[in-house]
Amino acid sequence: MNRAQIVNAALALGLLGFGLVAWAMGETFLVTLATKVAILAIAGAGLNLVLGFGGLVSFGHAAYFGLGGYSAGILAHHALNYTPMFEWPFLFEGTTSMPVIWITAMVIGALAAALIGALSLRTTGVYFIMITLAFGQMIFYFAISWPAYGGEDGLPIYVRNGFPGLNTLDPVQFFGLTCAVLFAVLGLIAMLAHSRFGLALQAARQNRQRLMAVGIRPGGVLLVAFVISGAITALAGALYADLNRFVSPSMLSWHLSGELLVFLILGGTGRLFAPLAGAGLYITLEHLLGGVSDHWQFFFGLLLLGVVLFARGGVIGFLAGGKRHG
Amino acid sequence: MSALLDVEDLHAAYGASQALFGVSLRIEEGQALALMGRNGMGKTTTIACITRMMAASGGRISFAGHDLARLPSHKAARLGLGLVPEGRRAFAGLTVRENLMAAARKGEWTIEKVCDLFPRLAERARQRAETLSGGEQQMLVIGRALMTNPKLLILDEATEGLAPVVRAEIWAAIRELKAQGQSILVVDKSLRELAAVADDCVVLERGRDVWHGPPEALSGELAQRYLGV
Amino acid sequence: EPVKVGMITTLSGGGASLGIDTRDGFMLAVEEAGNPELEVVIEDDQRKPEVAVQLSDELIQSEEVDILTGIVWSNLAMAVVPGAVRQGKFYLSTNAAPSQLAGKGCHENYFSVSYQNDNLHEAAGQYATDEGYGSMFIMAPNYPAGQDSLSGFKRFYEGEVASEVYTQLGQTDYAAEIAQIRDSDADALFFFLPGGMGISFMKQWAEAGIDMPVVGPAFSFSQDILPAIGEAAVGVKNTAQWSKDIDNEANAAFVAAFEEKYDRLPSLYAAQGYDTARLILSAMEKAEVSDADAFREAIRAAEFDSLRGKFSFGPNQHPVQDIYVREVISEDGTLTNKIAATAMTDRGDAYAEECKM
Amino acid sequence: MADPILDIRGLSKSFGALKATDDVSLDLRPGEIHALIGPNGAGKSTLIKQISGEIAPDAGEVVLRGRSLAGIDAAGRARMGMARSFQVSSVAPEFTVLQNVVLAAQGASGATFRFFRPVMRDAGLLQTARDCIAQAGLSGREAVPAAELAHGERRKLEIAMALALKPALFLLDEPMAGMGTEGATALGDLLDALRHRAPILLVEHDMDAVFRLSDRVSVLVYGRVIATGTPDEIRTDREVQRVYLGEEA
Amino acid sequence: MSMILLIEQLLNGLQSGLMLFLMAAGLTLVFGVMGLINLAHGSLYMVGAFACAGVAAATGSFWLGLAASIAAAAAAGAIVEVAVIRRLYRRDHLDQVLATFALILIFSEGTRWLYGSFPLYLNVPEALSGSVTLPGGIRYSLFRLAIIGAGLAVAVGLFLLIGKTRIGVQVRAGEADREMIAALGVDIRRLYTLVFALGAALAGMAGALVGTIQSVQVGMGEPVLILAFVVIVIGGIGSIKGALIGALLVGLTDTMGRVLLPSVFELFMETSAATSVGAALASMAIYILMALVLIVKPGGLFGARA
Ligand SMILES: Nc1ncnc2c1ncn2[C@@H]1O[C@H](COP(=O)(O)OP(=O)(O)OP(=O)(O)O)[C@@H](O)[C@H]1O
Ligand SMILES: Nc1ncnc2c1ncn2[C@@H]1O[C@H](COP(=O)(O)OP(=O)(O)OP(=O)(O)O)[C@@H](O)[C@H]1O
Ligand SMILES: [Mg+2]
Ligand SMILES: [Mg+2]
Repeated sequence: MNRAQIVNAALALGLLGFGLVAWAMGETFLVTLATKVAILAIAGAGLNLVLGFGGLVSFGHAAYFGLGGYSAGILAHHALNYTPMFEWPFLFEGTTSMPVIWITAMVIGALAAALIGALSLRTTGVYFIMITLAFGQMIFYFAISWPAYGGEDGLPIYVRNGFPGLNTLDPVQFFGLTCAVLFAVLGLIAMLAHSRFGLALQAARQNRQRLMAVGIRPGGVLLVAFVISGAITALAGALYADLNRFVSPSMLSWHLSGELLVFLILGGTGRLFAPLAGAGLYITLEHLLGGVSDHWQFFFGLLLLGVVLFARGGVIGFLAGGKRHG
Repeated sequence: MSALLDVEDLHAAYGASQALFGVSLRIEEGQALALMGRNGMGKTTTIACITRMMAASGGRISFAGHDLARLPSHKAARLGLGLVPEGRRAFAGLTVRENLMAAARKGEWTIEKVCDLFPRLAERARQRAETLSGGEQQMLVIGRALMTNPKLLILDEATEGLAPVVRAEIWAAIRELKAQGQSILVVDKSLRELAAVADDCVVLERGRDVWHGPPEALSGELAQRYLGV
Repeated sequence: EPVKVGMITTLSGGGASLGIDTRDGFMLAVEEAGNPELEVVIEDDQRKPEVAVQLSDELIQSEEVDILTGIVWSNLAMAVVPGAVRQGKFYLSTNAAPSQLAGKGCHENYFSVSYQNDNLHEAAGQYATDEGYGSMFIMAPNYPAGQDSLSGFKRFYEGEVASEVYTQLGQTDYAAEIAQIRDSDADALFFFLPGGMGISFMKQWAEAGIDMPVVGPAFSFSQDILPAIGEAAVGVKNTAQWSKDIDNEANAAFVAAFEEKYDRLPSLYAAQGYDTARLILSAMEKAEVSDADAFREAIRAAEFDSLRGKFSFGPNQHPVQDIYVREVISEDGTLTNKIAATAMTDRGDAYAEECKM
Repeated sequence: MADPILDIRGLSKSFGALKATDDVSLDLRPGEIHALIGPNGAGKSTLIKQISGEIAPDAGEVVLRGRSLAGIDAAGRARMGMARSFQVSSVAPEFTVLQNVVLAAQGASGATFRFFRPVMRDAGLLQTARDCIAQAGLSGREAVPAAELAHGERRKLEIAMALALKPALFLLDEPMAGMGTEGATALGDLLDALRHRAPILLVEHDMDAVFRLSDRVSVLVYGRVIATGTPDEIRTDREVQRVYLGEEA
Repeated sequence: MSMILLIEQLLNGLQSGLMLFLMAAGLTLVFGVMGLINLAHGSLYMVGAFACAGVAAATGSFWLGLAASIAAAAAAGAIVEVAVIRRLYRRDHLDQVLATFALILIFSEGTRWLYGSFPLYLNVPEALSGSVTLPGGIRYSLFRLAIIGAGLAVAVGLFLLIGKTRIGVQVRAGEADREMIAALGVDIRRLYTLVFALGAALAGMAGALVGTIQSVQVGMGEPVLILAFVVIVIGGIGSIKGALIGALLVGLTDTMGRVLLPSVFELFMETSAATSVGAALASMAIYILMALVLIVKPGGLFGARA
């Protein structure tokens, strides 16, 4: 095992260990916190696919996160309130089954990403950042002022959705489920990164002209990555809605897009485990500092600044050294 | 009298991989030195150290009586180093005129004079550098280096990619500059042209200077051995 | 047996002044009472719903609090309250009281100590009717609270709505709206623009120099932001269930103590925080919190000296109270409010009937 | 005479008032090296870009093996066998030499949307890539990231990538620039051997190489072809001497 | 709607566009010209507003406050550049995102520490209060006219500085190839510090001027940040003219959207719903505008670079 692999293993075991120890000690809230880290890491992993590997800085990933969240919220809302969602072409009353919700969320995330991606990929660089932001903001404002599902007040899910064979209301079982999803997603991304598709994707980040000249259209490669990324982030959104038992437009806000970016950069862009490292560090710091001072954000800012200035390549780059994509 | 440029036992590395293992060379005022060697032997690295674009890991560099070791690169440049870098590096988004303007420092070289040397540039004055043809860009960066009115002009493959007529013109210009007393450090692959301007040659091999001497002496078997000619 | 209260409120970011006043008012009452049985844990929600949810999880799961309180904003309340009350905790609202929680979504463990969100707007509508304004220009941001605001106003306004305008949430420039208002031939303006939006609007309104009466709910004229608006606010009528000059002993003592302790005048939010704490303390006198039914009864009885004078709960556990019209005045160089009229007496709310409890 | 593999008919391209190429016609026949020379800014690179599909011509067409390429983009043309090197080296800087060449081999194979098998364990691609690296004279440098290569080595990498495309023809824009005498000689030998695999359209300012290697030479001046002929004809052409060769010939 | 009102609203749109330009001007310099992604731009805007409010309250003079806002923001900018930003030019753009995000937290919370959480008072100075009557009987606030003037002056100044002076050329050269411009003898480090401080000063001035007619409170810079980015990107990065036109377009779209969309929907909807739907669409309007511009012209309207 090289150093990067050791760091990755430590991160994975750290998350699992933290959750399980907290559970054993009866610290239910810390289990919830670990679950939150895992979910945000999934969302970050989705972003990492396009950002870290494809070099596309999407500043609108909250859109997919929020769409995933609303998929869960709306499906559950109809199921819990016994109000049919639609009656044609067949009667559909919503659902509280996680697998169904996940698939729905991923399909919706993928569709949105396909549409937004196809339009956005005409641009590059900073223009890409801003056009993705624009689409994110459109959806955000739509959600705020659309009254059917609560508008800015959001939509509560009174009971967490269910997963066959598990009691999702038990924090540790939900935690385990989320971790399983996280590791599956990371495994998928690792596999993608090493595949033919991954090679082309990483080449698209470095030199699109060259990719064209060897007969591969960067547009198609990037769009497929964008769609997969949107689906993964939407899945995370669905889980997040279940964690909070609540969805609201704040899941769609640019702050969230920004936070996902921050997780990645903090963790080390383009590293497989960056989202986990970044989200873990961020949430931990936020949680610990929150208790120390009213002005904790000031110190939090200083700490983040310290990380950028002194830990090149993010936390993982700092710990594992070497180049990214090694 | 001390030399204009005096490099002694220069060492340098890219991260963990060392590129220079002790390079020494001297250029006297008004002289031209040719730095030679096969691909990847450390010519560009040596120049990067002299211009302080890269920190040397050992050795001494003095220029015009100043120790360059601690200077930031703009200060080194202001002492009179004018660089024509490898791979052109014209400022892409700027126009030809702006490229020249950015580098200007007081002295006899002005935009007009540069345009006299390269009339092409005058024609393209308002075109953005990134849309210039390769050769036009090359002229531009030579002109840009001249605009700094350097004591020592450093040319790293400055005739790469130029049409033979233009190349001949540039060599003529270099010879002319030399004749006017301009000191020059030049890297180029054309032995014949180098021989006509250089007073002295230094050959690098795997980051070491392995041969010093006048160009005439570098022929036949020696050239074959060091340069593969 | 000790009672543990978890307060989730906004202490950082935009809108922190409301949370700080809520906390300070609440803690003033706690300290005055000096009851060692009452323990308070305070957390900052940063005005983000998901942070609020996380904090409520923490307070319930780790701190094992009995009562939650303190949320300023409706959207955060919607994120926290349904889950908290279903886990058997009490939630006492110091401010936000969205209609969903007053009607179908009411719950035996949920109490609003402030008002129902529509109340102040309804009172403004009533006042406009009483004043005989024949036509009104009404304006609010385009989000649920804004939409509720305008429908609340219209519920009691009998004149004609000249124009109904929704602004953007977070909008800071109102030149276009002000031009529309000037162009309309309305008798008066009603607006609901909380926080910074209200400050911006009032300054620009004053600059425009339009001579038209202005009515609004207290939010844009509450003590925490009046200084920032400045003289522009003087004379504006605003509706509230509390005012610094409500004449009773408890209120006078509160205003004095608050000014003494924090060196500023209390706002509506401070008063609501204070009343909430006093309500909890009164219930603690009568019942153990571990006996949820008894404790709930004790709260419902609302036997405490409210700053509002009289106070009781309606069937959906929202207040039944008087709502006043206040006028902004300048008092020795300090801007503050003074009661000008009573808009509604013993007002409950429009959703109580939907509540099946 | 064999049918041309590449036939360029009347390509024109203007940038504003400037006619970068003006009604250029040439062809490339099996087994030949056709050199394209001309003063700086004559439009050579612009012509190459029109052939490779990076920029669309204002008029004219490019015909490959009898088939017009109108409407086919650069990637499509690359897959049809147009291998190209750039005037300014263009590689994926973070990839190693091997990864760069594997990428090219993968492009040639046409199968990019495979998500599961690790590409760097694909024996077929690796074999192709290693062969091409050896032919370009970069053996031993497989694991070096392209960003860390010296200038001349990066040119060799471009050649290796072009080889990996299993090309029908090569479009090489100043491949010898910055190569060094020895490198240029070696590359010349390589090109000499390659021409039988696929013909080469060679833009080059290195006249030694041009006259040594090419079967035909075309001279482009101000966007127009002013002369086409054998190296000897071109060398002695007065006009070409005046505008391009100078006294060197 | 009457003709005169429509004209007035068009004027309002232009006015709000120029106000936006003023807010975006500093960012045009730092982001558009130096190529630095500075999320803390809004914080510098806030610093300016707070400095102005603080000094104006202490001295009673708005003009001293305005001077203080420029000085404070420039100083904050210079410190930030030297302490933080300078180390990041060679790094990935994304490191700049993270660092300046951290700066937002530091500035916001630091300001709260100094000034507390309550909004501050800052009002139009005596000399500029009240309104003038324009031809056609439109009454217009004097202070807003002053803001328009300031916006235009800044636009012209920036245009000359960036396009016509050697310093401008050198800064742009530094953006293209920092190492190379240094090797030509330009002290690009100091130059960047100066330009960054200038950008900060412009942000600070905008904060003071715009804050005067809006509210001065912690967090006031955030919406400005996004809007400023929108403006610059629509216009095309690096182009002052583009930023100005982008700002005017955004201002007009936003204002006219707010004014007209509800009436458009009223044609086929009941009033209450129409105003709400219209307003919802209006709040998306500038983002729709940006997306459309970028889909048609992926490098912005006047963008030099893609
Ligand atoms: N950025 C870099 N990172 C790592 N190694 C480098 C880097 N640049 C150059 N090298 C290595 O340093 C050595 C010397 O390179 P240098 O560019 O100085 O050679 P050169 O003599 O100028 O060659 P050429 O004639 O090809 O320009 C080479 O082995 C090269 O691989
Ligand atoms: N995008 C563009 N916009 C404007 N002018 C351009 C553009 N691209 C190329 N040109 C101009 O077209 C002419 C031809 O350029 P081209 O690069 O084809 O020359 P070339 O023959 O390859 O020259 P060299 O041998 O120096 O590389 C040049 O004068 C160049 O400045
Ligand atoms: Mg070199
Ligand atoms: Mg060319």
